[in-house]
Amino acid sequence: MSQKVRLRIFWICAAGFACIYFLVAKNLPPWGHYRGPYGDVISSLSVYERHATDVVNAIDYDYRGFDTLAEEFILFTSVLGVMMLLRPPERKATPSATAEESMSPAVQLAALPCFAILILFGLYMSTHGQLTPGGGFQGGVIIASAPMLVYVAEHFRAFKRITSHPLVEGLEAAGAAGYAVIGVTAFAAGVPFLTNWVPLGVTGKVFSSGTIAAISACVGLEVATAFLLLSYTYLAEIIADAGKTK
Amino acid sequence: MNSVIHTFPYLVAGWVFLCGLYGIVTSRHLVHMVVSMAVLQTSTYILLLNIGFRQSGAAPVFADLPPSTRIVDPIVQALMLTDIVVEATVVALVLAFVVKAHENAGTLSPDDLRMMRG
Amino acid sequence: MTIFRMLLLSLIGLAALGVVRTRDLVSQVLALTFYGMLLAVMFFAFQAPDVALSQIVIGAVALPLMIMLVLARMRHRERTLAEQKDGR
Amino acid sequence: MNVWLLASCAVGLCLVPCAAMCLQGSPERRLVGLEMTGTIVTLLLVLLTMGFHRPILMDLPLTVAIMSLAAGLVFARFLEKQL
Repeated sequence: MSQKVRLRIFWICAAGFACIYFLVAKNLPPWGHYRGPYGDVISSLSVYERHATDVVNAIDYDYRGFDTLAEEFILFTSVLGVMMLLRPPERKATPSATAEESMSPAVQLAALPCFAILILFGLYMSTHGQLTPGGGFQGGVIIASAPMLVYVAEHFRAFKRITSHPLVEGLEAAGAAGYAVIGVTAFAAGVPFLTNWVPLGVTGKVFSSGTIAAISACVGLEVATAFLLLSYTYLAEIIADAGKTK
Repeated sequence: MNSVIHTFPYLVAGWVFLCGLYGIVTSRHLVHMVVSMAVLQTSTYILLLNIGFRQSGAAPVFADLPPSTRIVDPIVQALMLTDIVVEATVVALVLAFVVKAHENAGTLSPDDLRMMRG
Repeated sequence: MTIFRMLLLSLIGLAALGVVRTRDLVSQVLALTFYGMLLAVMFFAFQAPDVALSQIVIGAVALPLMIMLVLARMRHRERTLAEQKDGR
Repeated sequence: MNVWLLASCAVGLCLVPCAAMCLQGSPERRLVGLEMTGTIVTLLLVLLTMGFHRPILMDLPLTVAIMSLAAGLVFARFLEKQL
């Protein structure tokens, strides 16, 4: 099929879609006047029932926790898939000091405090998800972006030492398993899977809202290590060659 | 004017969807196609967000609000949170396929990729 | 405020078209980052701070970064292949 | 509508030239536009937070500030060395 024919078919379909979509959009509830009842119910319940002030995270890690468990395993599986597809080539890399060039001292000076701040901020994000906007997913990505700064400011070897450590893979598995294990511990208390059975604490404190905080921290661990593994897998070939050539 | 405002946000979602689709149809490089796919997926966020939005509703964080305040719908926001993370993982996996296709076929134009034909 | 929100939405519509119409890949990644940033502002203005946060970290940083890494890997491979060809 | 929101509308208009920078031209030009966007978005989010009277949401501009610095460094490095 040539480009022209394909584009023509696209325009016809797009026109049809636009007509139908316009009719649908006109009949949706007018913008700004949503009437759905579930949001009101949950927002009036979550502070009393779960002692969590961030309703979105209370939904994600508690009311809809089983869904999020599946979502976390989607992440786990896709990282597994990427690592299997792009397995680093077996090369005997002999790293030589000359091949590694770091950036200018100015960049290093900017990057290293930034590294510390990113990790600290990521930890804060993933442990305060039940109180303020944030949570495991966001905190995890923030933590995982810190080693990229090492890659930028320092040399490949430092980045490789951080990201290809066997501990990273273990931590990823631990993060993914931790969520399910927290769900299973509910059985010990004699309640169904993923029930929030831990004492809920005082609303507004860090150690409140029971399993929501624990699950958020587990997800943070999983996401951080998953993105570390992803970035290492994508960069593995460049890193291997950088040690070899020159 | 009022009726325009009442449907315009939904129409933007449809517009972004069509933009992403246009990018996918006309793309000549698989990475371009992946980026277009990411744009296409953002249309769902815009639609969900605008459906759950309420005029003069506050953000659903009660840390500094009395619990009876009128807030926007938190359920669609939880859905969007899931959607965003899944988008990232899908893009990661698709990019791995793209790298593999590049290594095996040497080209990334969808028209030249013989191995994609059945 | 409604007018501000509508302007943001129009800007997003424009930016989406701009991202899709860019053919150079590196430029497109940067345009995608801008688009992600814009979406984050929109989410915040529409009272969805959680979603805005994840859009900032994923849509405006992680996603472009992954695409950038893949582009770097493919360029690197092409370059080493070319070098090998020259060496022979 | 209070004075913070009015100010945020004015700052929001500054995103239009950023869009002009980011959506056309060479990669270097776009990167400059992107850095500018990071700064403006930080300011915009601070103003909106104040305008909504929700100081608890101040985490977001903080995130944008940190992440846009980090992302800017990484992008600059990749543009220079790898691409």
